[in-house]
Amino acid sequence: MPSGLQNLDYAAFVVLFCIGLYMVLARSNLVKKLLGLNIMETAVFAFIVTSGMVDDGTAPILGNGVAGPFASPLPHALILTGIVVAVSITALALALIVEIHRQCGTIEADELKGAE
Amino acid sequence: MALAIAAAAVPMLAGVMALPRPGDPAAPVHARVAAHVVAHGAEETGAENLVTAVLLAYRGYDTFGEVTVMFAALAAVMTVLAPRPRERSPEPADGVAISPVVVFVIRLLAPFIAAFAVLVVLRGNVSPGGGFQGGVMLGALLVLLSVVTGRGNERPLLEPRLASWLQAAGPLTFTLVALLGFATAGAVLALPADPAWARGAMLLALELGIGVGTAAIILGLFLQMRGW
Amino acid sequence: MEHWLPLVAMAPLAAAALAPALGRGRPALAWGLGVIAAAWSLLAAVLLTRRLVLEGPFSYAMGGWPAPYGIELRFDALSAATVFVALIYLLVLVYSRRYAEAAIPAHRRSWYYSLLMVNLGGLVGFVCAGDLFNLFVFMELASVSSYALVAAGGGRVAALAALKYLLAGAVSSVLILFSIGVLHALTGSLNIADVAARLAATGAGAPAALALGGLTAGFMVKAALFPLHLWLPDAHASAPSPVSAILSGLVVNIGIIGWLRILPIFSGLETMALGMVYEALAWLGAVAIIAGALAALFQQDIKLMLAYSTVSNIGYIVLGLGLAHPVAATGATVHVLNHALIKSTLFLAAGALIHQTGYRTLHDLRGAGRVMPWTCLALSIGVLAVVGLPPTAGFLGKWYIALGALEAGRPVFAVALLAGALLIFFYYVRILNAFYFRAPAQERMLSVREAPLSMLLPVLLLAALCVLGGLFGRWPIDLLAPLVRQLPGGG
Amino acid sequence: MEVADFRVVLAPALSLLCAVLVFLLGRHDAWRALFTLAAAVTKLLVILSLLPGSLAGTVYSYEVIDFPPGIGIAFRADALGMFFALVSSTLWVLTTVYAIGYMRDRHQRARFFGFFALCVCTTVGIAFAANLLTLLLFYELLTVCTYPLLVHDETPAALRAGRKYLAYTLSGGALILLGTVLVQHLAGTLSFAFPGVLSRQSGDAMLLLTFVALVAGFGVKAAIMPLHGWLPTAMVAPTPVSALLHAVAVVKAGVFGLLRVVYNIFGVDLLGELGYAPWLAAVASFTILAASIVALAQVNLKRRLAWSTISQLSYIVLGAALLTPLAALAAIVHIANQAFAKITMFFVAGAIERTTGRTELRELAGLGRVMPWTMAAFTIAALSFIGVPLFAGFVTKWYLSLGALQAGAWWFVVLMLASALLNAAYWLPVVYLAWFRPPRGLPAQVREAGLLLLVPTLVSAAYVLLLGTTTRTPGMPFSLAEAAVRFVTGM
Repeated sequence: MPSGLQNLDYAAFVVLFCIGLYMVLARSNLVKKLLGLNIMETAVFAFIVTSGMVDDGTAPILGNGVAGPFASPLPHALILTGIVVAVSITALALALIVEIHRQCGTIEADELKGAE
Repeated sequence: MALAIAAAAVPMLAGVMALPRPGDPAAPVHARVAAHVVAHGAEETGAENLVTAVLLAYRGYDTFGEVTVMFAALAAVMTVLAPRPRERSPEPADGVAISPVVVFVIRLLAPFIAAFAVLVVLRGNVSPGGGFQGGVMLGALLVLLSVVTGRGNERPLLEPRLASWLQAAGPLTFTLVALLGFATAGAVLALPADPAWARGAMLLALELGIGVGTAAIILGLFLQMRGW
Repeated sequence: MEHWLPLVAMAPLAAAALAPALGRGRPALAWGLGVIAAAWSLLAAVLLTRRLVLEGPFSYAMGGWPAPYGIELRFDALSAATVFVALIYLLVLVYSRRYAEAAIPAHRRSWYYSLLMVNLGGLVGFVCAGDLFNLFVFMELASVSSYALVAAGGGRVAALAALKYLLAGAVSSVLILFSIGVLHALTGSLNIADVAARLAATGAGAPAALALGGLTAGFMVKAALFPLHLWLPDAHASAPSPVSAILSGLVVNIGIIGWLRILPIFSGLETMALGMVYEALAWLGAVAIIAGALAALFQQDIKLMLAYSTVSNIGYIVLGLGLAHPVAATGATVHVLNHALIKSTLFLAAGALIHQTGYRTLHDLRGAGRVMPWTCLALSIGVLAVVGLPPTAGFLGKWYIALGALEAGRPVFAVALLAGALLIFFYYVRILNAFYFRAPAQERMLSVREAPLSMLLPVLLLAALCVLGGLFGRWPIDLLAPLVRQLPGGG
Repeated sequence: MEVADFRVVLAPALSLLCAVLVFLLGRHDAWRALFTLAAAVTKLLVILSLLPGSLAGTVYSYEVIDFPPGIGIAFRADALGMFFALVSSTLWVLTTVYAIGYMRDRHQRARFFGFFALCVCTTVGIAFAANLLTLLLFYELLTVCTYPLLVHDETPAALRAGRKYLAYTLSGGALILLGTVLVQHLAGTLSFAFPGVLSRQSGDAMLLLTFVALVAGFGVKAAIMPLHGWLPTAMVAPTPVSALLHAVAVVKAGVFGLLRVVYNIFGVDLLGELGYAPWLAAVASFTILAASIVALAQVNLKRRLAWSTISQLSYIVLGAALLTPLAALAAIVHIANQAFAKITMFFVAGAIERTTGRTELRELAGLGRVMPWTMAAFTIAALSFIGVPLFAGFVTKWYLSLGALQAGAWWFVVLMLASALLNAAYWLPVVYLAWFRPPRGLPAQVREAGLLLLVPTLVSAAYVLLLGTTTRTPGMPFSLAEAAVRFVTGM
């Protein structure tokens, strides 16, 4: 099994993921919850892209004269789709927050809890 | 709360640590699919940019789903927020008045931004970029223009009727290309091998479809917020 | 023939894109497009299932690219659920025509139908996906449209419930994506069969266990298993009734079907991790049954009651799966299908009641039995089915899970299951009592007419299906037998 | 030998058809009365046509649907089933005539008669059930059908009684489901077989759990002492319902279920080995004595009838628990004796209530002079309960004592005497009051009960006499009971 230390960047993504999770769960302002969600998504995207990296590899674009090990194109394609999905969810969440603000006048989850 | 999340983090850390080292060429990530795509991607799909090859050819179905997700986001926002046609606010939103300097600079730069965006969309096959990236740029530009020229208020940049067709451009082009691929190459979303130009043309059509679709959706989202 | 497979999912999505454009001024056109798309999916699903029955599971390489490189769609016993999905969708769409006219403002209606079709496409695509990332994309399609559909009816509670649902769903999606990333890093490919083979070969330990944990947690949030179900009651109760029927009947099953789909990947994993997951699921399922039933006892709003009963029924399914015994697994898989039928009957009937009378609490709905006899008849049949009286569809699931619990040597689960069934009946007796044996509390109830035909026919048809699904339970069971065999512990 | 015969299904199907017709066309009384009567008579004829065959030992069976694969809903009319079906269908004819008279000016008659017919359809279904699952199916349906009858008056008291009734019977139903699952698990099959399906090697703990679950489940409806709470409060229902519930359908279904469990699931010799039977006998004897004592203290006529039913039912349970052929004969015969005697008394109670509006025992003074025929029937039934020779009750006590002696338990004979005395203690004062005391405060114009009420009362009283005297003549219910015993215990 590879020694513990060299997957440091994976560890960083996990920490980022947990920070995002904490924001979603602990913060009461709905927009901050959404920010936490985006942080979690970015952490996962970064993790997947890094898993496709290869030592001193170049971008997987075949031009004339470009050689050397290519980074794996698959994670990059996955992340493009992932980003679009994340954008869509954020757009919908913001729309809902606007709707909640218009209906309840506040976007603090604690106050809203009573209003239900 | 923090304790609970820390407790959740520990197994994640343990699992992630045991993963093969990122970057070492012997890792399984590069062995299977990636190796095949790198080796045969170009001649099988006709696109030098392998990421686009994966996106539009090998995993074209995912991208179809993804374009529909974006359309669904627009539909979702419309279902939640679309105001009634009658009460659309004709008077301009209470934004800050835009200084003529900004207006002049934007109008000056607009064509160049547009050109670059179109370039990114069309060159998606051979160089970094593609439908989504170009589409977003185009959308952003259109939004900027709507704000700057004040066209957003009395008459939207895009008539609603035309807008709804353009917004559906993404999924529709994909369906057409899929059926075309089915007719010519015998499998849904397949790229015909025989006429070399046909494959390039279909990829291009997909890129354009996605680009226009994305731009229209972003403009639609903005206009909708302003009440169109 | 198998070329129909990708078209089953693409057709509704294309129709969804067309709906707003065509239905600009006339939402009826968008509705028509929706019905055509649903009918097309149903027809294709029936043909595909017939082929499945005749020639066994088959798969389809999208774009002609061979399996590990391109995306492979897999149509096996699990994806036979498309028939149920398409059928229920067709009926819900027919039902929602009159309902939407009252509940959804005119200018948003064509978008509402477009979202419904996106949801249908997402569900069908999800069920037939044979590729991990494709599974994720179609799950997102179905989820995004569900979040918005909850808020489609407008109103303060709906918007808040939709946001809570969105946050819970998004967190679970991110977790699932993370696990898919881990599996990709481990094996290099995304095709489920391929990943399973390579994982068995390399036999990785900790990362595979992490991926299993992440996927299970993610899917169980989607399925609203007990501790993670807090978003479900408000979302399903405040959504418009046709949407609640789809949410409770179909979208909730994403978690279960997804989990069943990824299970073979981890069959190679050493039994300790897998055994622990099963044990946890069995216990959570048992607790969910009791908690869901208890929570429903104290509800006044009829749709909240039905939502909590969904939590309880998901508990049954998860308990059945958690027992890792072929008989219990048969019960669980059959209950997935039957529960979809039963829950959509109940929600549509309740929706018709609310649509006609405007009241939602049991106290106000008293005497509905006399005024709307046919709707209440369908609701009563649904009630008997959800309780699991023998001739109805609900009985099959409970019978096999209880039997499986005993055969697996865990009588305590059988007792928990039956206690749950008893609790469920008590709060349904309150419904029947209110409808038939109480004088109307609101005088307006006397002037209420029966639901319109376009809402009544789907409800009655679904009620009939609940009973027929029970009586002719043999076909779904034989259909699901191959799936159950390859589940771990499969006899 | 086994003969496949459609008539076995025709009998329950007939009353189902009648119920549907009544629900649909029940508006005008004439039609409705015609349907119910026609169905009742034809059903009796169908069952009578089966009688000669079953006397000769042939068993008619018919597999309806292979519902949960491998078990299926199937009917099998063996001698025991035939006996119970015969008793319940004859009584249904009488009760229908009586109900038409009794319910003339009551509200919601269509609903009443619809569920009335459904009840008997399920009772005959229970009688002809071929396996424990079909028995459970009709058992649960019986609960669902009797509930609307019980709460027919829709008064708060009726609803409370209904809720209590459901609470008891549904927990019973859940226990039976648990028992059924256990039997399927232990024995692999559910169909009733002689001598019994279970065998010793499946471990005593599981067997005990199965026995307790099944006996407690059926015991609820058989009103064994700790589980009898619902019966006295269910007196609030209209008299024909009490007559049907407490003499024919519900309680007999419970006792019949117990007989099936003792004879066809466990089997006489296995129970002998396991040693559970004495416990059941003890509970039954306790119920006989305690219920009779409580009956003494009752003031209302119908409540005294209820307690007397509880005590009488335990005769049958005691007969089954003694495990000897003669005791079995007594148990089976007592089903008929108790049914006819009890229904006569209920008819009398209803007639008195309709004509004089009195329900308290004190107010019955002097009714003998005013309503001679009704009170004559009452006296015959009372004498039968006390066990005076030439009346039906005596036959049961006689064979029960012989059975007890055969089992070597002499103290049961003492019990028989004690219960006879107790019966005398609470019936004779009423008879004395009715005949030998002057009527107090009776309105002048009170005449004999209407013909529609009187005729069924007299016919059932005649039956009580008939059963008491003609034990030897062939073709009479007694010989069928003997055939049943031969079949059940292989005498």
